[in-house]
Amino acid sequence: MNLEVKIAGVTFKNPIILASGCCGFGQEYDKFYPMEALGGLSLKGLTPNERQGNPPPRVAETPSGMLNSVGLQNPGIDAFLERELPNLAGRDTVKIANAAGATVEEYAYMAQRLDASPIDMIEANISCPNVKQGGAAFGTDCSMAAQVVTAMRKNTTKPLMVKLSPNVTDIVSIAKSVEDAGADAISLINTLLGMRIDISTRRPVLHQNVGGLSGPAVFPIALRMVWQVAGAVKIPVVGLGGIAKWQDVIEMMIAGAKAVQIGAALFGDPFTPVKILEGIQQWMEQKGISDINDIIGSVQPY
Amino acid sequence: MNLEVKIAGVTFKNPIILASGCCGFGQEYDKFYPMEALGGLSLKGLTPNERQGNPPPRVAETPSGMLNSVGLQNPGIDAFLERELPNLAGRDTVKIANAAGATVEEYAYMAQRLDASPIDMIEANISCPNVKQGGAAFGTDCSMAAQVVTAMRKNTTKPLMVKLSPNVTDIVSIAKSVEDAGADAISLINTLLGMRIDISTRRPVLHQNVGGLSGPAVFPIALRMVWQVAGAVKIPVVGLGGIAKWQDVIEMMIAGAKAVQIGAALFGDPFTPVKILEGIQQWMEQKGISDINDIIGSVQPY
Amino acid sequence: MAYLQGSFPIIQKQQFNSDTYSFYIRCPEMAAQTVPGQFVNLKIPGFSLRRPISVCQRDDEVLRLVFQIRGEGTKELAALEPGMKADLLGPLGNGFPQLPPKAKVILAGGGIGVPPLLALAQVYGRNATALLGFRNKESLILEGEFAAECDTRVATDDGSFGYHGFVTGLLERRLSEGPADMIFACGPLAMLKGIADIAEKNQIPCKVSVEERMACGIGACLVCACRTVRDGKEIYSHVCTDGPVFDSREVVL
Amino acid sequence: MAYLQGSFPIIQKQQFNSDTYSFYIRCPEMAAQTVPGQFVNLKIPGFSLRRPISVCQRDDEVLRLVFQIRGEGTKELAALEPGMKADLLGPLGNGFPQLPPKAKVILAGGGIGVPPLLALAQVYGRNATALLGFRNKESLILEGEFAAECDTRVATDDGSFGYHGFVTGLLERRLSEGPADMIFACGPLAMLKGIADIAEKNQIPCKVSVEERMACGIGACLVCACRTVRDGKEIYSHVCTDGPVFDSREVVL
Ligand SMILES: Cc1cc2nc3c(=O)[nH]c(=O)nc-3n(C[C@H](O)[C@H](O)[C@H](O)COP(=O)(O)OP(=O)(O)OC[C@H]3O[C@@H](n4cnc5c(N)ncnc54)[C@H](O)[C@@H]3O)c2cc1C
Ligand SMILES: Cc1cc2nc3c(=O)[nH]c(=O)nc-3n(C[C@H](O)[C@H](O)[C@H](O)COP(=O)(O)OP(=O)(O)OC[C@H]3O[C@@H](n4cnc5c(N)ncnc54)[C@H](O)[C@@H]3O)c2cc1C
Ligand SMILES: Cc1cc2nc3c(=O)[nH]c(=O)nc-3n(C[C@H](O)[C@H](O)[C@H](O)COP(=O)(O)O)c2cc1C
Ligand SMILES: Cc1cc2nc3c(=O)[nH]c(=O)nc-3n(C[C@H](O)[C@H](O)[C@H](O)COP(=O)(O)O)c2cc1C
Ligand code: FES
Ligand code: FES
Repeated sequence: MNLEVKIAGVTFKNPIILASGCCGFGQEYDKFYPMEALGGLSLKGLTPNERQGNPPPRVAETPSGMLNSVGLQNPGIDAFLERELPNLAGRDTVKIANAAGATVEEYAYMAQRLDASPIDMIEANISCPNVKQGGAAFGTDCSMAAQVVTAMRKNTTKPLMVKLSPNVTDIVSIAKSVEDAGADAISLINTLLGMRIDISTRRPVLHQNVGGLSGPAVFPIALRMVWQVAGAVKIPVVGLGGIAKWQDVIEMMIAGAKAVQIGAALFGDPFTPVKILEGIQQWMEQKGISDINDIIGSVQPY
Repeated sequence: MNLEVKIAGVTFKNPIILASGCCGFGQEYDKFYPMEALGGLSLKGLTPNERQGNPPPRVAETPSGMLNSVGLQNPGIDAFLERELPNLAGRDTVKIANAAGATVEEYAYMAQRLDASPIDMIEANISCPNVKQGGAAFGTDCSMAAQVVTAMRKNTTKPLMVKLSPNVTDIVSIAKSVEDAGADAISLINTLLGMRIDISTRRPVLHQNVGGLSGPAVFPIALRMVWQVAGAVKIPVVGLGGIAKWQDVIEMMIAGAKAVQIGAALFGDPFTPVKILEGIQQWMEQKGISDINDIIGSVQPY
Repeated sequence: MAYLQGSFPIIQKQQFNSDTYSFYIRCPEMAAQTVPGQFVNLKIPGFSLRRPISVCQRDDEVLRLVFQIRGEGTKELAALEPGMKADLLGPLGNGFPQLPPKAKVILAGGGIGVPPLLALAQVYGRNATALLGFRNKESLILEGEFAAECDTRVATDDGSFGYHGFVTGLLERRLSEGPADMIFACGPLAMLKGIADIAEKNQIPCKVSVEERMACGIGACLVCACRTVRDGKEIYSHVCTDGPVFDSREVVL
Repeated sequence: MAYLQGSFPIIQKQQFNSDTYSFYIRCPEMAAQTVPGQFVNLKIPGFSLRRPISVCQRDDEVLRLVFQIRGEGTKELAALEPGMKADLLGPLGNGFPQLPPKAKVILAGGGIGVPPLLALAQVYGRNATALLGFRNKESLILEGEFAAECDTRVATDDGSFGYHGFVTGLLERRLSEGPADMIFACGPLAMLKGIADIAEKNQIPCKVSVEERMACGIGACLVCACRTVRDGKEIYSHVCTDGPVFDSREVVL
C-alpha cells in the first residue's frame, strides 16, 4: 500500500503533516510517538527577530473549535537555526519552516536565511490574523501576496509553499496570484477571524479582542476552499482546517489536497495523527485502494 | 424589566427574531408557541417570481453546524402577498419581509411591492450564497451593495435592513457602503460558504456542491463581525449566526447588536427562542439589569 | 394539530440483527396523535441535525421505532438503553391515506422500509398482503409480526429465505392472483420505482413513502425537497410536510 | 520523560460542598511519575479544550484531583461517577521544587488553590505550616487532612471559621513566630500578590503556582503565556511547561 505523496519535489512518506503553531518545533509530540510516524512537520511560525507574542489570555473555547491569539511568539530565525533546527537533524520526516514578516523585505530575508539551512521546505505564512503589521494584510490582497512570493522566490531555491488566509472574498484569485508569482505549493486554510466575550466581565475573552478560529467548526469552509483552489491552480495544494479524523483527511484529499495538516485536533487527542493513519490504511484496504495518490482530486461534483 | 428594543423606528417587544429561511412564513413554530412570544419574524426569502430552489440534497451536517443549499425556494412576491401575509394579519409580532433579486432592478421592484404591503420592515438579502445570479455577488462588493440599497431606498419608506454576507475580506467597508446608501439597519451574518463530500460516493453531499454554513460553529465569526460593524456604523445592527443559548444573545448584544435572530438552532430545539427569553430575564434579574438596552454595545475591549 | 417535542423514556429495546433495533418509547400525548406512515425527528446528543425515523407501531401510550445503523447518528442511537430518554419531535408528515378497513391493500416493503408498514398490516388485517423484501435471511425483520396480522410473503435477494428475487417479483405474482385497491410501498428508491411501474401498468393506485435529508422536519426550512408533478407542473415538494407519503404518479422517483 | 494520555477509571468520588469535588483516579503509570505541584489536562466530552487540574495527592496507583465547578466544563466533570472513565493527559508542568524534608516551609493556599498543597504537607509533615484561606466556613475543604499532616491554620474572609481575614494575615503572624526556608503559594491572583510582597519583605524564597488558559498543556501551542522576568528581560513564559510553579520574583503577578 502506498501512502507516499510528492509535493514540489519533496517526498512525504505519508500525507499527514502537523500544522504550524500547533506542534512547537517538533519535540513535544515526539514524546508521545516518534516524529518519524509523520509525513512532515510544519514548525512554529518564525520571524526575523524574536517575538514575545500577544498578552494572555490567548485562547478561547468555541463550539467544536477554539480561538487563539498567540501572535507569532518565536525566538527569531537566528535562535531557531542555532538552537532548534539542530534537534531535528537526522530525524526522518519532512521539516517545513513556517515564515512570516512585517514587510516584503522581511519575508525576502526569511527566504534567504532559510535557503542556507537544512530545512526541506518553506511555508510562507501570509495569513496570520494575530499580528498588527503584515500578517493577514499580505494574505488578503492579491498584489501584496504576489509581491511577498516574488521576493521570497528570488532568494530561495527551496520548495516554497504559501499558506493562504480564509478571510477573503475570493480565495481563488489569491491562489492564482501566488501561483503566478512562483509558489511551488499552496497550503490552506489558516484561521478565520473570530471573537468571544466573557459576559460576566463584558470583556473579550482574548486580550487581543479577536483571534483565529480553528478546529472542526471550520472544516466545511476549509474543504470548500481547498476544492475551489485545487480546481484552479496547477501547483499542489495542502489542505488543513478542522481535520480531526481519518474521514476528514479522505474528504480533503478527494477534494483535491495532496497532503493535509493537523492542528487544533492535537490538543484534544495528541494521538490524532497516528489514529488517522491507521484509519486511512484500513479504509484503503477495505476499498482495495493501493495508492493514496489515486484518490487525490477524485471528487465528482454535480 | 424592559426587553423592548427599537430598530429603525420599529418597536420589538423583545430582541428575539426568527431568522429568514428557518421559520417559513411563521406558521410552523406557531404550532409550538404563539408567535406573539417573539420580538419578530424574518420570513422566508422572497423573489419577484416563484422559485423552485436547488435540487436535493439540500442539507449536510457539520461539526456544531449545518450546510444548506435551498436556493431561495419561494412562491414569489405575488403569492406571498396574497396567500401568506394575510395569515399574519393581526398577529402581534414584527413581520420582516426578506427580499432578494437577481438584478438591481429586481431588488428595486421588491422594495416597491413590499412598500405597499402591511409588512413592518424589509430585510434586503444581498448575501444568499445559494443562487447563481445575484445573491452573494451583491453582498461581496461595496459598490454593488450600495447600488441595491440605493435602488430599494428610492422605492420604499419602510424601514430597510440590509443583511450582509460574511464571505468577504472587509465586512466593515460593506457595512459602511450600505449605511451611506440609505439603509436603516444592518443584519449579519448570512451563511459562510462551505462544502462536504460523501467519501463513499465521492460526491459532494449537497447537489449544489457547496452551501451555506450556519449553527454554533459560526458564532465566533458572527460575533467578531457584529462587533466590528457595530463599532463602525451609526445605524442599528441585528446580530445572528450560531445563536443557540441565552448566553450567546447576551454576548451578541454586549458586542453591539440591538437585537438578534435565531436560525439553525430552531431545528435542534424548536423552543430555543422561548428558553432564551427565560434565560435572559433570569440573568437580568440576577444582575439587577432593568433595561436590556443598557447592555447593548457595553463590551470593554482591551 | 400541534407538534410535540420532548424527552421520553425508552421502555424496551430489541435487537433484530447486527444493525437493526427496535425501541418502544413512552410518549402518550404524541402516540395518541400518530397515524401510520408518520415519523418522528429524533435528536441525538452531539449531532446538529435530528434524524427522521418512521413510526412502526403505536398504541395509546407508546411509539415503536425500528431503525438500522447507517452512520454515526444511528450508531449513537443504538447505544441508548431502556430507562434512558430519547428526544422526539412529532408526529410529523402526512401518513398513509386511510381506506375503509375492508379495502384490499398490498404492503410492499424493502429492508428498513418494512417497519412503517406494520401499522398498516394491523389496520387492514387479512385484507392486506405484505410483500417483504430483504437482502438475505440474516437481515429479515418483523416477518412473524406481519404474519400474525396478514398474508405475508418474503423475498430475499439471494434466495436464502422465501422467494428468490425482489419484491417486484412478489408483486407481479400477487397481482396475478387478483386485484387490489391500493399499494403502499416503502423501501429503497430502485424498489419504489419498480413497484410504481407495476402499479401504473396495472392501474392500481400506489402510495410510496420516500426519504430525503431533513433539518426542521416541520416545513420551516425547505431543505427536504422532492421532485413532484402537480397540475402538470414539476415542483419541489417537501418530504416532511407534503410527504413522506406521495402518490406514485405525482412523485418523480 | 514521556507524556501519558489515556482514559482511566474514577474509583472514588467525594463531594465537599455545593461545588467542590474530589476524584480518585486509577492510573498507575501516570501516578508513579507525578510530583507535587504538577497537573493533568482533562478531556471532557463535548468540549474542544482540555481542562487543567492540579494533582492534590498521589500514591503509586492513584491520582487525587480536587476541583470546583467554575463553568460548563467543570460542571460536566462533576457529573462523572465512580466506574466511569476520565481522559487524562499528564503529568504536566514543573511541580514545586524539592527541599530537604527537614526544611521549614509555609504552605499558603486560598480556595481551590488549597488542594495542590496537600501533597507538600505530606512531604514536609510537622516542618510545614499550612495557612489555608476560604471565603467562609461553607467553602472550607481538606482542613482535617492538612491538620493530620502538619501545623494547620485556617482563615475565612467572613470570620465564620478560624482567623477572621486573609491568608496574608495568617502569614504575617506565622512569620512573627520564626523564620521559614520557603513559601509555597497557590490561590487567587490577589492573594498570590499579597504573599509575594510579604515574602519579598521578609527575604523568604517564595514559589507560586499560577493559572492561565491552556490548549495543549505540553508547550506546543504557546497559548498559556505568563509574564516573567528572566535576566532582567520581560518575556512570556508558558505556564504549562515553565510553570505552573514560578519563583515569585520572576513572575509578574
Ligand atoms: C421520513 C423518513 C423516515 C425514515 N424512517 C426510518 C426508519 O423507520 N428506520 C430507519 O432505520 N431509517 C429511517 N429513515 C432513514 C434515517 O433517517 C437515516 O438512516 C438516518 O438519518 C441516518 O442517520 P446517520 O446519522 O446514521 O447517518 P449519517 O449518514 O451519518 O447522517 C448524516 C446526515 O444525513 C442524513 N441522512 C442519511 N441518510 C438518510 C436517509 N436515508 N434519509 C434521510 N436522511 C438521511 C442524516 O439524517 C444526517 O442528517 C427515514 C428517513 C426519512 C426521511
Ligand atoms: C495549572 C492549573 C491547575 C489548576 N488546578 C485546578 C484544580 O486543582 N482545581 C480546580 O478546581 N481548578 C484548577 N484550575 C482551574 C481550572 O482549570 C478551571 O477552573 C477550569 O478550566 C474551568 O473550566 P470550566 O469549563 O468549568 O470553565 P469555563 O469558563 O466554561 O471554561 C472556558 C475555558 O476557559 C478555561 N478556564 C477557565 N477558567 C480557568 C482558569 N482559572 N485557569 C485556566 N483555564 C481556565 C477553561 O479551561 C476553558 O478552556 C487549574 C488551572 C491551571 C492552569
Ligand atoms: C495555537 C495556534 C497557533 C498557530 N500558529 C500558527 C503559526 O505560527 N503559523 C501559521 O501559519 N499558522 C498558525 N496557526 C494556524 C494553524 O497552522 C492552522 O492553519 C489552523 O489552526 C487551522 O487548522 P486546524 O483547524 O487543524 O487547527 C496556529 C493555530 C493555532 C491553533
Ligand atoms: C435552511 C436555511 C435557509 C435559509 N434561507 C435564508 C433566506 O431565505 N434568506 C436569508 O436572508 N437568509 C437565509 N438563511 C440564513 C439565515 O437566515 C441565517 O443568516 C444563517 O443561518 C445564520 O444564522 P444561524 O446560525 O442562526 O442559522 C437560511 C439559513 C438556513 C439554515
Ligand atoms: S425538513 Fe425542514 S422543510 Fe422539511
Ligand atoms: S498550553 Fe500549549 S503551550 Fe501551554
